[in-house]
Amino acid sequence: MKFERYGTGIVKGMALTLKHLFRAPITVQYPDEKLNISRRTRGNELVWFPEKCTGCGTCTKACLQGNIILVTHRGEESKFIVDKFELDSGRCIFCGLCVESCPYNALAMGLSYECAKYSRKDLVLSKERLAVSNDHQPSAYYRPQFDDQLPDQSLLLYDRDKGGQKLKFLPLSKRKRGSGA
Amino acid sequence: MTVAVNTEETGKKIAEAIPGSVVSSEAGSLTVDSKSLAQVSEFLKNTPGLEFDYLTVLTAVDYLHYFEVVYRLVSLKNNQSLILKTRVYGRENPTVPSVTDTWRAAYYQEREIFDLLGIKFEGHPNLKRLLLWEGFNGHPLRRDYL
Amino acid sequence: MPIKTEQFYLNVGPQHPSTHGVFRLRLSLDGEVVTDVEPIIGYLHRGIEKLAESRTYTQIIPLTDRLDYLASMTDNVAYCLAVEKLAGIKIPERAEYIRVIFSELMRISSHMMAVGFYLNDCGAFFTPVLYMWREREKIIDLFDMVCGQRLLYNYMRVGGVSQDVPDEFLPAIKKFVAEMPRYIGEYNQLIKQNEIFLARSKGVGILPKETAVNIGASGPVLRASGVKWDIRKMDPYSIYDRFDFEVPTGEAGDCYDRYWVRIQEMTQSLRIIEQAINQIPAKGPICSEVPQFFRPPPGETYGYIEAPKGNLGFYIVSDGSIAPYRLHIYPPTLINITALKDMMIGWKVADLIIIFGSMDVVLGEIDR
Amino acid sequence: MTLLDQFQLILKTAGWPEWAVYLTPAIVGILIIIIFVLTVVIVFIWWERRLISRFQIRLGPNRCGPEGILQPIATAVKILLKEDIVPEKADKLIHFIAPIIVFVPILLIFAVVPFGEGAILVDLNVGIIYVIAISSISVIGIFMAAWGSGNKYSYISGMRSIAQMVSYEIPVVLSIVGIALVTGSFSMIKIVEAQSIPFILLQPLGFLIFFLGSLAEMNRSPFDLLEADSEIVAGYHIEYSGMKFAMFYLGEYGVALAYSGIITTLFLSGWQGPLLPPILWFIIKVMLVFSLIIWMRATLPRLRVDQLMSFAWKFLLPMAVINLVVVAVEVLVLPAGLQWVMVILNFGLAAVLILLWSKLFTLGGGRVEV
Repeated sequence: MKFERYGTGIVKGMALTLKHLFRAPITVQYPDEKLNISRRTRGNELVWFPEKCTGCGTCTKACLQGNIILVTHRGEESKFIVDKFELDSGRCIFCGLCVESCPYNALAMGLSYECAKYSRKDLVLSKERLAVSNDHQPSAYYRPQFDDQLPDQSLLLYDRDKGGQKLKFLPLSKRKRGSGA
Repeated sequence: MTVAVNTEETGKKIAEAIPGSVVSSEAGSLTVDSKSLAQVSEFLKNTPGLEFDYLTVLTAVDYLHYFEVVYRLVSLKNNQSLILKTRVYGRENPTVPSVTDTWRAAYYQEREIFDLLGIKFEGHPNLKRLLLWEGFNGHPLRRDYL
Repeated sequence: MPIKTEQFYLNVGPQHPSTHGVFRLRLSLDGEVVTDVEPIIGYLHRGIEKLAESRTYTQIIPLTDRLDYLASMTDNVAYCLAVEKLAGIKIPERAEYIRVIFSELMRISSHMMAVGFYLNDCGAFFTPVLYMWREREKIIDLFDMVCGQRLLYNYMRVGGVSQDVPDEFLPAIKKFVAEMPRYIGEYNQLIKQNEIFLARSKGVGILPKETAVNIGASGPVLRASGVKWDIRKMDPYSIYDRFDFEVPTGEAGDCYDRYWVRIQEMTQSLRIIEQAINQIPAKGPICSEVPQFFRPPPGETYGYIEAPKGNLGFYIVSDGSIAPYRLHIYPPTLINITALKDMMIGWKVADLIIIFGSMDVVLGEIDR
Repeated sequence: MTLLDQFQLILKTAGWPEWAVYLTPAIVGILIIIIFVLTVVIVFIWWERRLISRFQIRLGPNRCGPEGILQPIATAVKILLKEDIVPEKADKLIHFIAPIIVFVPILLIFAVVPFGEGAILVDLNVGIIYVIAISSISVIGIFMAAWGSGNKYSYISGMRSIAQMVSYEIPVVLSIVGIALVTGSFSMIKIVEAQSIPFILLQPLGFLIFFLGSLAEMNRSPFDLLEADSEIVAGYHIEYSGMKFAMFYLGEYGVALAYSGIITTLFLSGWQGPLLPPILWFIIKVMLVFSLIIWMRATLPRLRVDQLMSFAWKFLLPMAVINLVVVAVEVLVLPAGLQWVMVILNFGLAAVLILLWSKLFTLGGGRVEV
């Protein structure tokens, strides 16, 4: 191995790092600034629409973890009435196969991605927790009907373009410096 | 395009060179007797026109009354492939000759099969469990393992 | 009086910053010179092959995500191709193109990780990794846009892909393809001619051509040794015969060649993506009708693709039920590390790390 | 006359007893230096983390205090609160002493670093030789840490440290001799005062050798083989935690500060500079040198141990010897007023030598032979 370039390679590399010193940092400071996630995100907390669910159990068969517990009984006109619809989000792998398999659009993936809980019991989601609420919205994964309501994904690709799609940040809740959360 | 070689012709060639080695040569795969596997592999690697110098997948399937060890050979020179099979009977101590001398690609794959299916490869330089730990009881990929 | 010496054993791993996962190398050292190497694996064994025997064909797709977790998309493609081959399913034109685009994006992303961490192993303190992650994030954004997750995509389905790409996807990827060559140029400027890097990686860890073929190496490791063998070219699966691209090869088979082959492959992948964007049919079905619990005919098949790390194959035996009778995964990196002993003996500890780094090993795939 | 001498004089005239006249200024001076060094080290830690993250297009620590300036203090508190773990197989005494032996000599170096005009603890007439002698002691500390930990990674690190430190000492000393020839003194104050033209211009080759050598002495990239994160994890301080680790951590930045200060003193004309007060000039120059070191760390990969050794013995040492001879001849032949001629001559010489040696320098294919 001979040194034949007289150190020009090192100088080139150092010039590049120097150039990067004056570029904008790519860091997004997460709890303060939040990027918009994909509209199709397979997020935490499945959304379940009780009025659409017929209790057919396709989703339980589709789940490769065997994670969805569905208990029904026959009601009037021999329709299924769901007594229990439960899943343990600690065991869920967010593959989305249950949403894909549901023939009645009664299931959708959630939109949230902050899944930490203080105890394992909280991870088990019951019927009430799975229903739609203000902070529990469905994502457009396999459910294109929700697509329009959701904000555009912020793509890093369009970061510093002029006139293009800018980075969009979700509205900051009270920004506190140094609080970390 | 990697062409699968005509197994019947190849089977005939092998049968001529090593009598009694070919069990069947139906379309798609070539089944040889496990006892002559070492010779067959040498033959397949070194015969002009075949020259299977590149072993890709080596696996085994448990069909309950026998194990089938599958080799997929590729010739980089002639761009052709061959699926070679051999059967081994018995569940207690199934043994197949190792092909690591011919293709070192078999080194880890044979160890893995030994680990997960319990087929012994005679002549393997270092036949130890690969993925599971020493002293693990049983061979998980057998169909009767619960 | 003879000096009494004894063998110096060193365990590199299972927890070590440069083993790229839970991998263990048991070294015998003479000073700093490696005299013997014994790789010990299995720390990440999850029994995916056994799990697959009790899952339906669709349910196995999320499992394949967990093989090579830096290139989940190609794992999905390989598995789906194998099942389609087994069941004789034709997939729609548009789905084929989407698959090609995503495979190549995945290849770029995986090579970025490989090259970035290889340079990190050489001692460049995280700068190349972060520069490459900047672009990798953009690729992952595209994946996220289409399939809703950033690491374990679960996007391909038997018979096509799970969902059509959204409208903003094609403009975004066009922009990506347009700006990417500049960044590859930057990576080259950063380190390619750096004297220290050259001194560290040229001539180190040579894998001769004959050994590479004999141990069944594949992917960039095989090509760096000078064997022009790329399944996309030699045995085109899917629609790869429609694209014009080159297969970069190395000469010496050393660490530098493996690095350089990967960088060149990134450029070639961009070429393929560009052609695919131009040829992709505007509208059309993206998945052929396959029932959720479908039963392929009894038989067996071996489907294989050129994954970023090499020849990835799935050997599937079907007995006509909804679950495969046997699923075997042929992991390229497990085969590639057969050569570790040949490449490492006689080199120093520092070389050992970069030789291992240049192999681009992902333990999820080795241990399955 | 240094500031301390003046202080002594004041006390003497105030009629203090003789022992107090000598002791009080010394204690005050030592305290000031230790406080100054620790403060600057904390700033250095923050500066390195912020700057290297900007080289890597990140933000770096920015949560504690304005722009994250308090982050090193938070880190220090965290480190101090950690459990002090001593491995069972460690040589306990050596394991305990080693951090002290590493840290104390680094503080001792600052005794002869002139921070401003007269702002020096003691103006030794062998100042620079003292620096070389004292800084070599930390090698023993590092080796003790490596041995005492009883960890195989740290053994390797210890072996590397001995080889590296001993090899790089020689070119460093030889390049210093070149300066001593020009100034005619080893005293740090005299060296600074002699620099009407900074010695970086007068002796570019000497600067290069000294800079690279001191990079190796303070284990910074690309010579950070002792700590080689990706190879031997953290090298000699792999088994240290808590306060003992903090000593190594402070020592690492302390030695960086010390060598930046010495480079400033020897080659960048020390505290001298127009307009601004001397101490500010000194700090600015030290920061510049340290930023250059950070910049190199952000870009360069690491050398291998045999390449490191051949770089010292085959590249730096011959160049240092030639540099020394040339400077000696120049000092003899050229009259004192003609320093600008020397600048031109030496730049030409440096360029020719580097080109020539680049052609000749080989690393032997990277195989085992060193």
